Amino acid sequence: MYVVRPVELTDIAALEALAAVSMPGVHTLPKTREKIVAMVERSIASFAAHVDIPSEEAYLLVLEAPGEPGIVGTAAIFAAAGSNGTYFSFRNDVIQQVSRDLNISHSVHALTLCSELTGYSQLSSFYVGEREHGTAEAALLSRARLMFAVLAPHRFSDRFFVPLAGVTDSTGGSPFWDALGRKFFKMDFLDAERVIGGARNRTLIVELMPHYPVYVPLLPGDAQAAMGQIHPSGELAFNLLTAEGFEADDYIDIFDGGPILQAHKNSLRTFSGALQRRVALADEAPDRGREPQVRYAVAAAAEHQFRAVVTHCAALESQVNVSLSADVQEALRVTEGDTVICVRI
Amino acid sequence: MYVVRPVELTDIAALEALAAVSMPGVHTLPKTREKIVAMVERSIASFAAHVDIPSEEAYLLVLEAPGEPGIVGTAAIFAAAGSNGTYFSFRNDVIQQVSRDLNISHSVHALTLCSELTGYSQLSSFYVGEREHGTAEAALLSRARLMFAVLAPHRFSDRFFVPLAGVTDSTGGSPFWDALGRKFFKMDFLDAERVIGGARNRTLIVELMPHYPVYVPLLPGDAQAAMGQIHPSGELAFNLLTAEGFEADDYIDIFDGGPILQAHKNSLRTFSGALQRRVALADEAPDRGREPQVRYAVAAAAEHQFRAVVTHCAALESQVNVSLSADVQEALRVTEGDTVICVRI
Amino acid sequence: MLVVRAITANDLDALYVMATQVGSGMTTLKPDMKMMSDRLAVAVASFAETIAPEKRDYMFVMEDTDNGRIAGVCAIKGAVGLTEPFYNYRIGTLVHSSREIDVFTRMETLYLSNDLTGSTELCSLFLHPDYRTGNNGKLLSKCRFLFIAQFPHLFTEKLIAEMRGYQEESGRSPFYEGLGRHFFKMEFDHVDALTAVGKKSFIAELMPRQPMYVDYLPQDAQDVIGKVHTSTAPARRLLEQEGLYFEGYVDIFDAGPVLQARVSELRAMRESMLAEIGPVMAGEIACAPHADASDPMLISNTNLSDFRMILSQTVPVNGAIALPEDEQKILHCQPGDSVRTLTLNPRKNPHV
Amino acid sequence: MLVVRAITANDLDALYVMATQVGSGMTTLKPDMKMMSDRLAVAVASFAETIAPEKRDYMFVMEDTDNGRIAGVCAIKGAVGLTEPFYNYRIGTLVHSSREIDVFTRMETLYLSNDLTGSTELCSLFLHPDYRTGNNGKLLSKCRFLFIAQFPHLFTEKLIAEMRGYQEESGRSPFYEGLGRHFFKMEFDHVDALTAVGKKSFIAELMPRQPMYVDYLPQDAQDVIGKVHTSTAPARRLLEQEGLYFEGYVDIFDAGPVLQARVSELRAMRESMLAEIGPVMAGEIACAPHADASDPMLISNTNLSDFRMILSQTVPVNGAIALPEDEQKILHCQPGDSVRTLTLNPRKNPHV
Repeated sequence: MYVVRPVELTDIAALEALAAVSMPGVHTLPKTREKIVAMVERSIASFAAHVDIPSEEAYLLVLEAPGEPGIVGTAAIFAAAGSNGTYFSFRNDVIQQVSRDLNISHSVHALTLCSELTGYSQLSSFYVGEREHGTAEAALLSRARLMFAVLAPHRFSDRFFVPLAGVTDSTGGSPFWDALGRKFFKMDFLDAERVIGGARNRTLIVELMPHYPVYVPLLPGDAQAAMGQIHPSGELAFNLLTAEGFEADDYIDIFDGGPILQAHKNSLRTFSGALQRRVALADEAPDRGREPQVRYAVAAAAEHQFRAVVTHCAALESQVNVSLSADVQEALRVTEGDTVICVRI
Repeated sequence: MYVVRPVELTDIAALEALAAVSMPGVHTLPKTREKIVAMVERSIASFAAHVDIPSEEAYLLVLEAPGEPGIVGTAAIFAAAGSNGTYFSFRNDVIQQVSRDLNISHSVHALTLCSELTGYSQLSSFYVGEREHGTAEAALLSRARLMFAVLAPHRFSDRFFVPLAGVTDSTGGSPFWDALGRKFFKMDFLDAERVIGGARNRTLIVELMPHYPVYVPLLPGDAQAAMGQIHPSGELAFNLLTAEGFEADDYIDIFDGGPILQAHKNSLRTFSGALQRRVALADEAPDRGREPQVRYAVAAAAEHQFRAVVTHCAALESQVNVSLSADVQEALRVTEGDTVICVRI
Repeated sequence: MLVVRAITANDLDALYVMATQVGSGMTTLKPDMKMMSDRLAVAVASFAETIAPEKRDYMFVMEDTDNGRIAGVCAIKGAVGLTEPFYNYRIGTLVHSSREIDVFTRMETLYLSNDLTGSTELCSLFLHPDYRTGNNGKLLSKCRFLFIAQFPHLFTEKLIAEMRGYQEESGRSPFYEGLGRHFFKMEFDHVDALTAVGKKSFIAELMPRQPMYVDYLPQDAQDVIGKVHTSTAPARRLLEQEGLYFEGYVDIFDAGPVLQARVSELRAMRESMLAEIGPVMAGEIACAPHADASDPMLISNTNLSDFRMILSQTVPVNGAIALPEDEQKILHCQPGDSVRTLTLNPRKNPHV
Repeated sequence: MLVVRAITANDLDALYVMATQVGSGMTTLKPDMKMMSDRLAVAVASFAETIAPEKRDYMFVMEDTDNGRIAGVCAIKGAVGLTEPFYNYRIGTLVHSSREIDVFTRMETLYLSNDLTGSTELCSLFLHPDYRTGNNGKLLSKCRFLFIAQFPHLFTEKLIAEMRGYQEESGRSPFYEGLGRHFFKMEFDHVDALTAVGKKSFIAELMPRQPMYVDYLPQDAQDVIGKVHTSTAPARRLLEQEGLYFEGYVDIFDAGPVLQARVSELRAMRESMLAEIGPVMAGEIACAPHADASDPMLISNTNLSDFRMILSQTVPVNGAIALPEDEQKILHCQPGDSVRTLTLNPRKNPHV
């Protein structure tokens, strides 16, 4: 059975192996052993921490495949974006232009450098192996972050966002960058990302990026076309997140114009649909008759021992218990009478 | 039984009587017979219209008290704000100010003239008599507009907003106006409202109001204090709307700084909680035993014959029918087998 | 002989005939009898000083005294932008610099502004094609500086002149196509016509308000910022000789430059001199400046309501000028009267 | 006698001693031996022309030849803002007008700008209190204009001078309290000290970027925009005599004015003249301008690396100047050499 769980020190080698795989668009997964170790240690400390106000915590979850060593996926969530600074993005403003005298009415888009996403919780570093693409387990991995937030709301903001990598050409160039950031940074896209370390909270951003809105009609066609477009590698994440309730269109990345999905937790299906249930032992009989089976993501409701799996059971809306098989219970490290949270997946 | 229904030509005299009552803060209800007639006719035409895209329709609902002639309340909804122009408001932006070198981090609010609410559906003209204040019927009147939108979503935007009158002093002056609008309009608050006819979509707004963000710390204390504050007459509406799911804080009125509540329909309880049920005849016996009674707003699900009342019945979540007494059915002009929509109130 | 003089009510018909020659590109001189007679009435009231200085519009005509023909026209508006907003783009500089990564970027920026509100404006210059020879163009353009030097109290400290912006031969304005069209969604000529008749609220409604980096514009739009229409280049040079400079303001539609000056710094203010009509003492002739004999003088009377100016070869010496009788007559002057004098062309800079 | 001359490496100690006298309010002349010797090295390289013109910093000292004391200092920076952004507020005008309801509102606006990037700057003027008499202050301030007139090719066309802004007697800056404090959240002196040492990234981080209407500020902050510190008023007047004007740029912290000029329009550029040291022909004395006997001349040599300047009562006549021998000596000149001359005070405007 696939299990999602917090990263552990023993995963470092497996993460290094993953990092060796080319992952275009996943800028936030560290590539060097030193940085991987730092990220794992930070995650372990974050899970262990007692949090009053979300701050610099970063939680990294991994996906284990059944009967396999190593890990097949990663997904992270940062408690508060831009911690120790400001998270910059472009807000996609719409300006209504109306002249009654001239009978003109149209709207103009303008991109405004803004810091509104600062303090939101940020999902990032989502990656699953090719074999798991499109499976319920990929959905579980993405969602598990939000299930953890349901369990431990004090560790997170009420609002969440997810930047997805934007489109680049075959040489790693970005048409959006060429039309905007390059004019101020005077360097290539990849060089700029390298200089800034993928961050969006640095002083040099406020020093270099434009402070006045950029009127979109003035951008070249290819840059306009790239606005809000995802890198092909991000399609899976995009689909999972929009199905979850995240909205695109309001913000884009300041460097490559990639979409930034965002939502209030009340709009997210994991939050609105999470049910707390008591664990009961499932009948081992494979066929339970007329009761139709529904697929659920189930997570142990233990803040300091988070684990999640996918399983099938009867619809839970009008139940007080959830019946979990012995192996599911073992995977979650729960027993009868413990509490779990369940979300249809 | 109190009934909410669309305004009719025969209500004109009653509306004139209402208009004679001082209603501070309800700028949008016309005061002269000529304008009242125009508003009633516009509403009747709007209910009768076949709408593809929400446009200039304005729907006026009235509240009838049981066994009384005349009306005791009004509530309107405009299909698309700023129709034939742009609806202007101030967006309340928050700018994160961070200097790592100097270890400074604080946020500054700035008000930006914006047209984002253009095309949203706008609730307005909410008024109920003193006797009905705080009753379920007042809530019904406010909510009936959204129930109509649930029934006829093509007539409305996916987003709604409600401007509420801001604070004024005993002479009708507005501290917010004095700090901002007065500098550009060079006239008193009441004169400006008179000149502009309470509208927020006029060319002269874009000609006169500031185009650059107003940094809130630069405003005098009394103007800052007035931002987002409601006129005491608006408290009832404010409480009903925030309970409904509307959010304040994002926008304020450009003239008096009063709050503009807004929400996506998915966040509104009327939309998320509306249940379509078939009408069944209720048992006349007053005591139905252990089944607890719940209060519902119920509206006839007929786009061209909208009526709504408050009634009690068993919780409807797991029912297919709703049992309505004969007089409720009569008030709604429905019979057994018709469809109604019901929202807990 | 040509005399430039204050316009009079009698000049209306001649002015109208001339306006029919002007063609497009000059929005302030259209053959419209109503507009023209309204403007003439203001001009007459201006010279008569019966309206406030900021409302005045001093129009001058160049008359051929040989045949009474009107050969040209030009004007000075007391103040612009006091009834309708007067818009320009101002070109500013913003520096984006990060010491941390050693990047220093200097960017030009366009700011929508009404900074020139209240300025005195030179405008409406037109010389009939038959008279486009010799010094006639200079005489017509520069007469205004002598007028200002004689009556500086009538004007604000800031003097401006809007120059027609660059257009391709086809009439296409690269700046408008690169910027304005995105917001106005109409042809350049249409926009131009609307502003000519004072309809400007559409600018407030449609023009983007936020400062804009020039670098966002297409290269051909960037290239013509502050560049004049080919036909306007000579007029620009004349104004620059008199002390007007391009200080970074351009037209919001075609990016044509606005030239500007402080009135007190005009060449005419510094170099023009009064001289009394009469004989020059023999002893002083030796000290006369070494004027180039071919460089004529602008000479005007000092009478506001009947202002008249000519070109003359006579040079003033230590406050006296031996002006020929026929020139005195054309200026409506006589011996003992003061005239104001200024070399037509700037003298070489003496400082080196 | 007092001579103003190019600074030399030997002046470091004297300069340091003087800097201890300066006190607060002048951020560019602090008694810091490291900063000062770095700056002196740049100045020496500037006069030696071993660094690029835009990096140069020409420092001048005023020396009392009677006792060898250094009595004052001043400087010209080749170009500002090319390594760290140079910020100002520019005051613009926006008109809000609605014909429909007949409202016309003219508002002043503050724009955060780096427009003056690259300008040549006059700065670091300090005169020792013992020497604050007679024409000494004028000599020290105006020596820079004669230097610019002699070597205009070394400078950009735009010349600026930042003036200390208004403060109350208590040291409170009404402009800073009304604006900057809301964003910087620290004392004025602290902000001032940070910028003095070139730490400017906090401005980009904390300063509001959007144009601001002056009317939003408290009245006492509005009132001091462009107003100089009481102690700076005389210095301002001297610069204005030479052709610098307040053109709407002010300091972002205290709203002190920036005076500016086109180099080509400076009085020194228009009126200064070269003259050859030698006897004046008797016949030409009659034609000499009617100079006021009490109005002295600024006279400098024409040698960049050993620039020296004095005040003299000798007047040049038609390109020759009969300079006394002791003055020649102080200027390191001899008969046949050229000197540059300029009246210390502007002549009355000749035009009326």
